[in-house]
Formats: sequence, structure tokens, C-alpha cells
Amino acid sequence: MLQKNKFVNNITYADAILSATKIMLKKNKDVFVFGQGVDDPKGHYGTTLNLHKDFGEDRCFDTPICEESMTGVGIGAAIAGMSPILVHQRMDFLMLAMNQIVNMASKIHYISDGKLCVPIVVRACIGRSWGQGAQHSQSLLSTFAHIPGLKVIAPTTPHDVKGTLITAIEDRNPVIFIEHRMLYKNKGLVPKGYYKVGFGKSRTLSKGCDITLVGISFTVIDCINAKKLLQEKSIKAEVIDLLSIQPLDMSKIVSSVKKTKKLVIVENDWINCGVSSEIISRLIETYNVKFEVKRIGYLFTPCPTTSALEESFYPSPEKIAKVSYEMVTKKKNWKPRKIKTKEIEEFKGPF
Amino acid sequence: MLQKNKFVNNITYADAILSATKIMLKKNKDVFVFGQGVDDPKGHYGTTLNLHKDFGEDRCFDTPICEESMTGVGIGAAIAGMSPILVHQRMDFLMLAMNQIVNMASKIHYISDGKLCVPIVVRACIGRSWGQGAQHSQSLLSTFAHIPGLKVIAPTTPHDVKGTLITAIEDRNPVIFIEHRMLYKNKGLVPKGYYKVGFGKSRTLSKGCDITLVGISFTVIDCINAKKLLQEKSIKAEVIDLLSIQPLDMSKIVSSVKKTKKLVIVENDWINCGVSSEIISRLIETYNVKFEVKRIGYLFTPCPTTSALEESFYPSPEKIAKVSYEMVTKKKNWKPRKIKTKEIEEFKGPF
Amino acid sequence: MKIKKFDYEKAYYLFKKIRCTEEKIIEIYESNIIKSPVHLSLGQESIAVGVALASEKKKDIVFSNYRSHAHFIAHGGNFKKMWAELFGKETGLSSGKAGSMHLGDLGINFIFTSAIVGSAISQAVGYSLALKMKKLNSKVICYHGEGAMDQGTFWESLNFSALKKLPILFVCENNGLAIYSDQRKRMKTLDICKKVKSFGVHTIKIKDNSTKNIFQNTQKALQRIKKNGQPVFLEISTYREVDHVGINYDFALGYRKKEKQKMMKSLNELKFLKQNTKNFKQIEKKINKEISDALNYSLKSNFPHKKCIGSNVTKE
Amino acid sequence: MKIKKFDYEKAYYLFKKIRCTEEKIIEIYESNIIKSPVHLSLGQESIAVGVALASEKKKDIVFSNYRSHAHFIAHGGNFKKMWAELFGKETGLSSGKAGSMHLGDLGINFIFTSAIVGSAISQAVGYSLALKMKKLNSKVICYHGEGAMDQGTFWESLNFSALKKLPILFVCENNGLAIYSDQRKRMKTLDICKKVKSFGVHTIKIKDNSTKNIFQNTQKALQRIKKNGQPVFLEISTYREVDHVGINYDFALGYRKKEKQKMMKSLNELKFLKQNTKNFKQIEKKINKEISDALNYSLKSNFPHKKCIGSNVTKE
Ligand SMILES: Cc1ncc(C[n+]2csc(CCOP(=O)(O)OP(=O)(O)O)c2C)c(N)n1
Ligand SMILES: Cc1ncc(C[n+]2csc(CCOP(=O)(O)OP(=O)(O)O)c2C)c(N)n1
Ligand SMILES: [Mg+2]
Ligand SMILES: [Mg+2]
Repeated sequence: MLQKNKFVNNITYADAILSATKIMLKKNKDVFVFGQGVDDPKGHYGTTLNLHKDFGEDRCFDTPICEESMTGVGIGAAIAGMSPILVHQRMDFLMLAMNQIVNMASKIHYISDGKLCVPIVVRACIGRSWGQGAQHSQSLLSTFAHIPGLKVIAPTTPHDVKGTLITAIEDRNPVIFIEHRMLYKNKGLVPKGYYKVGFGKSRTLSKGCDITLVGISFTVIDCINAKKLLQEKSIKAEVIDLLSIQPLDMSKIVSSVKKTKKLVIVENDWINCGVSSEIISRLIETYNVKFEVKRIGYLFTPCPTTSALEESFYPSPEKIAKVSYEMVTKKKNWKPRKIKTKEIEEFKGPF
Repeated sequence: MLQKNKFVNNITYADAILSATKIMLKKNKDVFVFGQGVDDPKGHYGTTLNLHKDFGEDRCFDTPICEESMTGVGIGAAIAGMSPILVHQRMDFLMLAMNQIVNMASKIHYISDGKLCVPIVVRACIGRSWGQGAQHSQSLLSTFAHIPGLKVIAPTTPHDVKGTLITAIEDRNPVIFIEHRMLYKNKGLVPKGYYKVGFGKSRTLSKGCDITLVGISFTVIDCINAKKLLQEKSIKAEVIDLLSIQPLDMSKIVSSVKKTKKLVIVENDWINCGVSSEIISRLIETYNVKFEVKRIGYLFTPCPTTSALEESFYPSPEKIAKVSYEMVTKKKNWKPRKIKTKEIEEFKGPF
Repeated sequence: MKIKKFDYEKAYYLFKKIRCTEEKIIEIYESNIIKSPVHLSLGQESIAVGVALASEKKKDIVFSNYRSHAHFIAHGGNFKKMWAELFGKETGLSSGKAGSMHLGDLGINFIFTSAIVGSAISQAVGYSLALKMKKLNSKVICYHGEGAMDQGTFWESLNFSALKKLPILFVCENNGLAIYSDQRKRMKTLDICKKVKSFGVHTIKIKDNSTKNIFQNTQKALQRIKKNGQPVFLEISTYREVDHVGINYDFALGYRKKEKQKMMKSLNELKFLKQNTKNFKQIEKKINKEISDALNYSLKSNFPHKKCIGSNVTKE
Repeated sequence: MKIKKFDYEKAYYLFKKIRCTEEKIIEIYESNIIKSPVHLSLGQESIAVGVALASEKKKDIVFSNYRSHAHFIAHGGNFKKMWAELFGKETGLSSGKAGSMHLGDLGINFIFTSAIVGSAISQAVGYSLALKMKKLNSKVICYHGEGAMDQGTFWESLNFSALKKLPILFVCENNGLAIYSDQRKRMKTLDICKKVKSFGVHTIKIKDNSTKNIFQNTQKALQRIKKNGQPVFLEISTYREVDHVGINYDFALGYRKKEKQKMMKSLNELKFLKQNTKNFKQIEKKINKEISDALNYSLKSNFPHKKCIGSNVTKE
């Protein structure tokens, strides 16, 4: 385990992103950061704060509001040997850049049979709660995982967000780098210097023998909270942070499920044709494991704005705990207490 | 079964689409057709041929090449009470319209709490073979199925394409209507007049007791051909045409799999986070069925242009038959003969 | 279309009502009762008021965006339901499903707005296509920021509206900012009208803040649209007083200077309208009552029932 | 950049080579050996030749689209590998993975092309941004059809190139057609240069088919770019002789009339270049040999091995 010392800081997820970016801007002159508002006084939740001052306006710059072409600009620069990092304020805005991501970035290496490559990092932030509504809350992870040629990563901890971002920037492929607004303020121990967290590996956050909980991005927090609830019923949950969506790491899930025989996957997204269904299918098709499984995710509706309905829309520690309890005990006699998710409760906007 | 008579024609898939469109243009003055080249001399493989002459240039018109805005125009017209049919020459081009489809069309009914609705039909054609290459061959069915508020349908037979298109046009929701270039010339019995084939129902095309084959769009043809191969080994396959991707009909698959205990799902798409994984997950999660399953789909690469590699990219009757044989017999001792898929063999371009 | 005279009293009423509404939002926002981002129109009121007074109420169709409080009020949207919507209540315009970013009221043909920059513009054009097809004698009014013109869809939509000769008025509210990004950081050429003209659309540029001037030019534009059935583009310079989102002044952020003269423009215009309104006292009373009624109504209303979340995903 | 003189001989060689290549494709297409759509450049050769001769080979970067045979040949791409690519062979530019719609050759900085209309334009701009950042003293040449200007991304990209002062030459090959769709059916205003100018980019319009004229104007444009580091837009009127895709004349379809004068333009230009080329016989011989060598090479080459399908999906 990491300990706080002169090489290790206790910093926020946002600062971890900023730190990774600074290290890479220093290390490699081909790296640059661009996107709407990256050089503004808020610096995308602090993740790009003052980079334009520290590294010059050529290496961190604002753009017009035109996601399709700015993605194309990034791809073109990447083809030319640069390492662009393109920042989007919301995942939803990527829908305007799907042509560049799906039809172009993911295919250029293949079409050129390896002669060109597209080392672009597309950072996208998932919005949630406090009235984000239908158009500022989407996640769409599986949409990207569906496309060959892309890598998709969704780190949850400050440690992993820094390490995977460095890996993403050094990776020579287009990487969809998925952040979550509600994680930016979370703190954790993070080495100060350069280090990489590899793609294609999920992370077991805590051990348990009764049931396996797999979370993705923010739902990892939900799983951790659900584990606490389940402890009250003496149920020991193992929590896995999926972390890498594409490539997908089945090994930790397989060995955990072999042990627990029970699996709950908590999507940070709609379930239909999601990553959870891919995990289940691989377990069934390829691995000789007998297990019970439930998927939890966004309700299959657009996200409502009013807080009165938001709660029903999202997975929660209680929902996860309840489903898990019923799978483990085969009983329906427990209603978990409502646990406060501090990230959600403390958020007061405005954006 | 349908019989050819004065009410029933033996016509192509393309003509069936044309027929449905004409019936609806006559029946409802709010229906109109637009899209690149719909009024040109080829009329999108004949599916819109001469509609502009028969119904006037206001009701069937060409557009500039700007998929995002033309989709928006369709949505705006739909909000205003029209029933637009927007035609895309290739599914891939929809990537340019994802913002309108995912962020707008699918959510407007919900955001307005039912006050607005968006009765647009987005027709999209999947390309295949003869050098379509990476950017003219994508299917991306599951991408749309992932989004609440959309309906997604992929008919395979002339009968169903006409019936579902009429249903789609009368449906008050955005419908992604997926066609396949290699189906346009296929013939089948089609009632001349108005009729509907409902959404949310798959179709059992032929009965069998040893294994269940589920196809989607063109892979239904592959499944039918695989069934023929399997007959040579006295294996009786049941073939289900999924037809409706969203809503998804589990009933026929469940009862078939209860009977056969063996399931092969043939995606007309990449497998990762695809519809097949959704079907498998629902079977495991919700239905008490014990079964073996394999998924077959596009290889997880962009589609190569050369015909030498195309074959490895796509599912084929042989691949399906081989996998099925091995599941049924537990033996690996059969290499099915190569069967000619006439749709693919006979195609000579140029587009 | 009858030629209307500028009605100072109505203008004062609407302008003041918008301003008071925004101020009330500011007043109560910290209490966290409006749990949702708000994009205030403070400083930009004269556009909404001038355009709305010139338009044909209940006949013209209005498209706006996430910054729509002013438009909504000026065009006469249901005020109580708007407030209830901000509060996330079941009596709101959309039972709380929409919130501030997606206001809509079909009673005045105010189309539920989008929070994706530029994404409603093509829909506005599509709606005007439908009006033409249905031979309905009305027009679409499409508000958008200058930032939305960064998006290619603006130019695609503009071209299509001209190509098909559609009855639509584009109203560009040019506050020179997209969040904290100055127009000059995003556009090479700032002469927006010149660009629009080159696409074949008639343009009118209004540089001052006069509600009357905006009213008159809008009326001219709408008449032109009625007459020759072709789009017109209106660019109106304006000033955003507070932060892009939320309720605070944002000068401390340092990205723009507080320009006292610009800050006063809207208040001066309000003062001017007031000077020309005889019974402004009554009007102010009326507004106060409307606001307190709406607040009470909204406070008393229930939140939507849980099961409401699943309704209206698709239309049966 | 040295000022070059127009070299008739080189021009004749390239022009004739493009023409003979396209004719050879037509000759063998029915045999189904090229199992892939081809978009021929017949009629449009002078653009590729004029622009390529003016550009700095191996230094400038070239972006094109699915209709790229002429550009590829004119800029000096590997001819054998191009043919092998059309045949889907492992010796092709991309081992057959690309085909006619995605030709590329990094030996001459010819970027593998895209078949999605307009989608490479922003990438070309991005490449020129990288050139500027890396302080490399070269430029990007970006060919596109007038149809690509229907796409909003063109205007977004154009604005960005001007905003950031990027070294890029846009070459609009205006054949007035997008498949069978006339420009007038898609654009309200046909004065493309006026639109581009309003976005702040210098424009040059060339109405005739003269290779020399195109060469000279391109040279002027490239010099200007070198000097002030800002984008230039070239619009060149041209004529597509055959069908959009495939090898046939498409006049029988009835959507356009066969205009004999236009049909002859390119051949007349070829004749003119020939008249100014002394040893045209030798050149023709050379071309014939190049073509038959390339054909032999391609025919003898193997198809890629099955397992090759899985390589280069991602870079290790
Ligand atoms: C497609 C998209 N990109 C980015 C954003 C984030 N965003 C919200 S408002 C805004 C600025 C828009 O500026 P403008 O159109 O001038 O309108 P204003 O806010 O000034 O009224 C941006 C960039 C968004 N909502 N949608
Ligand atoms: C985004 C997209 N929409 C539609 C098409 C179909 N398409 C292929 S070429 C073409 C016409 C393009 O015209 P233009 O840009 O003028 O080039 P030209 O073919 O005349 O050289 C169209 C519409 C496509 N490939 N991509
Ligand atoms: Mg603005
Ligand atoms: Mg053209």
C-alpha cells in the first residue's frame, strides 16, 4: 500500500489529472492540450488550470465550439506526430464527434496497414446529479467499447487517473479517457512523479468471499458504499473497479466469481447492450464458471432533471446492497438504510 | 403461409420498401421522403425510385451533404406534425448525425413529458463486400439499441420490410430502420396493400430441435444457409430472425432455447457490447434456462477492403454450421463445404 | 400582418418581469431549492422583449436554448409552471423532467429547449419547412448565441433555409462570449452578417440595446419573411451581466473586465421604458404578485411521484 | 521556395499517365479483378497536375478523398503499389486493406484518404497546425469536392485555419456534382469564394481548365502561404466525364446532358500539352511500360494471408 511521504501526496482526482498532464507536457514537447475552456479561469474543474500560463498558449488553448472538426484537428495533428489531449466538458458532446472517432480515428491505423497512427487522448467528463438532465449526464461507455481500434478507460481513484492518463498519452492509439464530475474532488494517495498504470487491467479494491461487485467509474464508489452496508449483515463483498473498458480484463472477475459464485455488475450507464452484458457473455461463453448474476445501471429512460426523480434513475449503494443481500441469502427481508453518498450530497452546482 | 395471388406479389426487398413508402405517401399527406439522392435516377437501389415524379418534389427531395442538420430538419418537421423519412446511403454516415439522434430525437418526448413527439424514420443501409472497406460497411445496431427513446428494427424478408416500414412510419417515435444492401434484390411474397408487421416481435423462420440460430439482418440469410449445411449432418436447427432490436423480443428465443439448450447468435456487427450479449445476459439474469451459447460476428477489426480478407471478416454459413455442429455433437470432426451465398457472389458493384 | 406600434407599457411589463424573475432566482438560489444549473439572461432582456412584442403570439413558433428564461417570459409562457419546473415539481412544464435548461410551453408554441449548443437550429429550420409544406401562414423565430455559429450545423441549416426559402427568423444574441471564451478567440472574422449574407440570407444588424429598435427591426424582418417567404437573420449586440451559469458576477475570475457602462445598459433601458410607462407602479405590483403567486404555487406543489420517471420515454 | 517554370513535358507525362491509368481501369474493370468501387478522375486531371507540379514534392503534405487516383499519380505516389492496392494484393500500399477509396503513400506525404465526405478536411487543418507547432517549413494541400462544402465541418475547419493562421491550401475541385446532385440543388449561393472570403481566407478562382494556369495560381498561393503563413483557398471549375462511381458514362441516366464541349475540355488540354512536348512518343512509351509493369507486378503478387486481417488494428 502507498503511504503519504515526500514522494506521495494526498491530492484530488482533478489534481492528479493536472499532475499527469504537467509531467507529460514537460517530458514530451509534442504533447498539447486543447478544448473548450481549457485555458479559462476554472480550467475544467482544475484539471487544466493555468497550463496555458505554465506551458504557453500554443500548448494549451481554447477552441471554437465545433466538436467534429476539433476532433479532426486533433487526429490530423496526431497523424503528424503530435500527442494531442482533447478535453470535452461532457461526454454527451462527443456525439458531435462520432464521425471523427468512429469512422476516422479508430480506423486510420488499420486502413494504412500500420503506417499512420493516431495517438490522441479524448478526455470526456460524465455529468451527474443536481439537474444535469438528459443531455449532460450520459456515459455511453459501451458505444466506444463496441468499436475496434479504440481504447476506453474509466479510472475511479486519483492514483489510477494519474497513472492511466500518462499511459493514455504515451499510447499510440486513440484513447477515450472517461472521467466523472463527481470524482474530481475525491482525494487519494498519488505518487508525485511519473508512473504508469497499464491498460487492460481491472483493480480489486477490496477483498470478500460472498459476492463480487464490479463497478465502473462512479459506480465503484457506490459499490464501496454498498460493501459497507452489506457488512452490517455480515456479508463480505469483493469490490472490483473495472477501470479498463477496452481492452477488458476478465481475469480478476473470473477468479472472484469462481470464489463467490455471485456477481453484481453496476453499470455507470444504461444496461442495454452495455459492458456488463459483455462481461456476462464472456463468462458464459469462455469460462467454465457457474454463477448467478444481476446487472444494475441507469434506468432505461433519459435522465430526468428534478432531484425527486434522479434518485430512481441512478444505481445506489442501497440498491446494490439489497440485490446482493437477496442473492446471497435468498431472502427479501432487508431494506438497507439510506447511506449518504458525499459526492452527490455535497454538490451544489452550478455546473 | 402466403401464396402468390392477385393480392400477393413476388417482389424484391427494394420494391417492398418502395411499395410501403408509396402506400404511406398516399395515405398520409404528412409523410415525406428526403435524403441524398432519393430523387436521382437510381432512387437509392430503387427504394425511392420516381417518388418525386409521382408525389411531387416537395414530398421527395434531395438534400445537401450534411447529415447532422438534415436529421435536425427531419426532427423539427416531425415535431411540427410531419412524418419524415430520412434516407442514408450507408449506416456509417449516421455517425455524423449522432448528436441529433442520441441527444435530441431520443429525448424530446421525455424532456417535454409527452407533449412533443418525434415521428421520424431514419432509414440506413448497411454496406457489405466487394470492397466497401472500413467506412462503408458498419452496422452499429447496438449503438442505437443502447439509447432509451429509440426504436431499432432490422427486417430481413421482403414481407417484413414492407410491414415494418409501414409500422415505422405510423409509429410516433424515432425509428432507426436498418436495411442491408445485399438484401435489396432478394424476392419474396408480399401483400400488395397496406399491412403492418409489429415491432417487438422476432420471427421464427424455420423449426428445428437441436440448436437455435438467431440471425440479425443479413446474417439471417447466413443462418438459413447454415441450417442447410447442418441438415447434411442430420442436425435440425431452428432459425430465428431477430427482426426487432429495440424493443427486443425474448419470448421466441427463450422457448426455442428451452427446447434446444443450444444457442448460436450471429451478429451482423461487431460482438463486443452487442445485441447478442444483451440476449445472453437476459437469458441468464431473468429466465431459468440452462444452455450453451456461442456468439459469431464481425471480426474485431475494421473491415478490410480486399476480398481476400473480407471472407475472414464476416460470419458465414460454414462458420455457423461448424460451431453449431461442435456444440451439438461435441466433436470437431467436420469441415462444412463452402456454400455460395448468392447475394455476395453475384454482386458486381459499383456501389 | 398588421403593423404594430411599440407599446412601452407592455415592454416595461415584460422587461421588468424578466428582471425581477432573475433577481428572485438569485435571491433564493443559495437555499438550494432550485437544484439545477441556471443560465441567466440579465443584460439581454431587451432582445427577448423587442422580438416577442413584434411576433405573432400563439402563431409564431419559438426555438431557444438553455438560456431561455427571458424568451419564455417575453413570449408569454406559463409563468407558474415555469417556476414549478425550476423547482422540479410535478406541476411544472414537464413535471420537473426538464428544468431550467429545457423550458417549453406549447400553449405559446415555445418548443422545449436543448442544452447542446447549436442543436436546435436545424430543428427550427425543419419546423419552418413543415409550416411551408402545410401552407400554414406562420413563421419560426430561432434564438441562438453567437457561439452556436461556431458549429457547422449553423451554416448547414442557414444554407438549407435559404435554399428551400423557409419562413424563419434567426435571432443571434451576440454577447461576445461562450462561457468565458471571447468571440475573438473563436472566430477569425467578426462580421457575422457578412458571412450570413454570403450564404444568401438577408441580414439586419442592431448594435444598440433599444427595445424599440429591436422591436421595429424584428417587425420589419417578420414582414419581409411573410412577404417573400425567405429567411432573415438578425444580429443583436448584447451584454451578459453575470456568470455563464449560476448567479454570480464573474469579474473576479479576471477573464473580463467589469465595464460599468455595459453593466448599466440594460438597467438604463429599463429606466427608459419606465419613464414612458404611466402606470408603472401598478405594473410592478402586478409583477410582484405574479412572482409571489408562482413561488407559492411551486412551493406547495408536490414533487413528481417516483413512478413518473418511467413515463413518456416512448409514445404509445 | 524557388519560382518554378511550368514544365510542359512533366505536365504531359503526368496528365497522360493519369488518363491512361483510368482508361486501363475501365478496360479491365468488367473482369471483376478490381473488386471494389472506383471513383475516376477523368476530366479533372489538370487540377491534380497543375497543383502537384507547383507543390514541393516530399515536403508538402497531401490530403485527398476517395477520388484520388489523379492526385496520387500527379504527386508521384508509388505507382506499382497503387495498382497492387486496387487489386487487393499484399504488395499494395496497405496490403489490400485500403483499396481505391483509401490510397496513401507516406513516401510522398500522401495521407491515406477517407471515403466520408468532408471528414479529412479538419484533419488536414490539424496536420498544418502540427507543422506550425513543430516549426516545419512546409504546407498542407487539401483537395476536396464542392460537395464537401455542404458539410458544416468545412466551415468549422476553414475558420480554425484562419484563426490559427495555418499553412494550408484548400483546393476545391468544383465539378458541380455530388454523385447525381447538382450544386444548385444543394447550395443557395454558388459564389463559393465569396463565402470563403467572408470567413477570412484568401481565395483564388480558376474557371478554365488550363494546367498552366492552375500551376501558376497554385504556385502563387503556396508562396503566399509560405510568406504570411495563412491559408489560401483555390476554387477550380472542372468536369466529371464519367459516372460518380464505376466506369460508365452516365448520360443515359438522364440527370445531366452530355455537353460535348465540356467532354472535350480535358482531352483538348491533353492535346495542347502534347503539342508543347517534344518527345511525347518516348513519354507515352514510358507510361505504357509503367502501366504494364505495374499490372504484371500486381497480378503476380499474392493476396494477403488470412492472418493479416488481424494486424494493425491497434499499435503496440
Ligand atoms: C455541443 C456543445 N458543446 C459545448 C457545450 C458547453 N457550452 C454550454 S453553453 C456554451 C456557450 C455557448 O455560447 P453562445 O452560443 O454564444 O450562447 P450564450 O451562452 O452566450 O448565450 C458552451 C460552450 C454545449 N452545451 N454543447
Ligand atoms: C458523410 C457522407 N455522406 C454521403 C456520402 C456519399 N457520397 C460519396 S461521394 C459524394 C459526393 C461528394 O461530392 P463532392 O464533394 O463534390 O466530390 P466529387 O465526388 O464530386 O469529387 C457523396 C454524397 C459519403 N461518402 N459521406
Ligand atoms: Mg454568446
Ligand atoms: Mg463535386
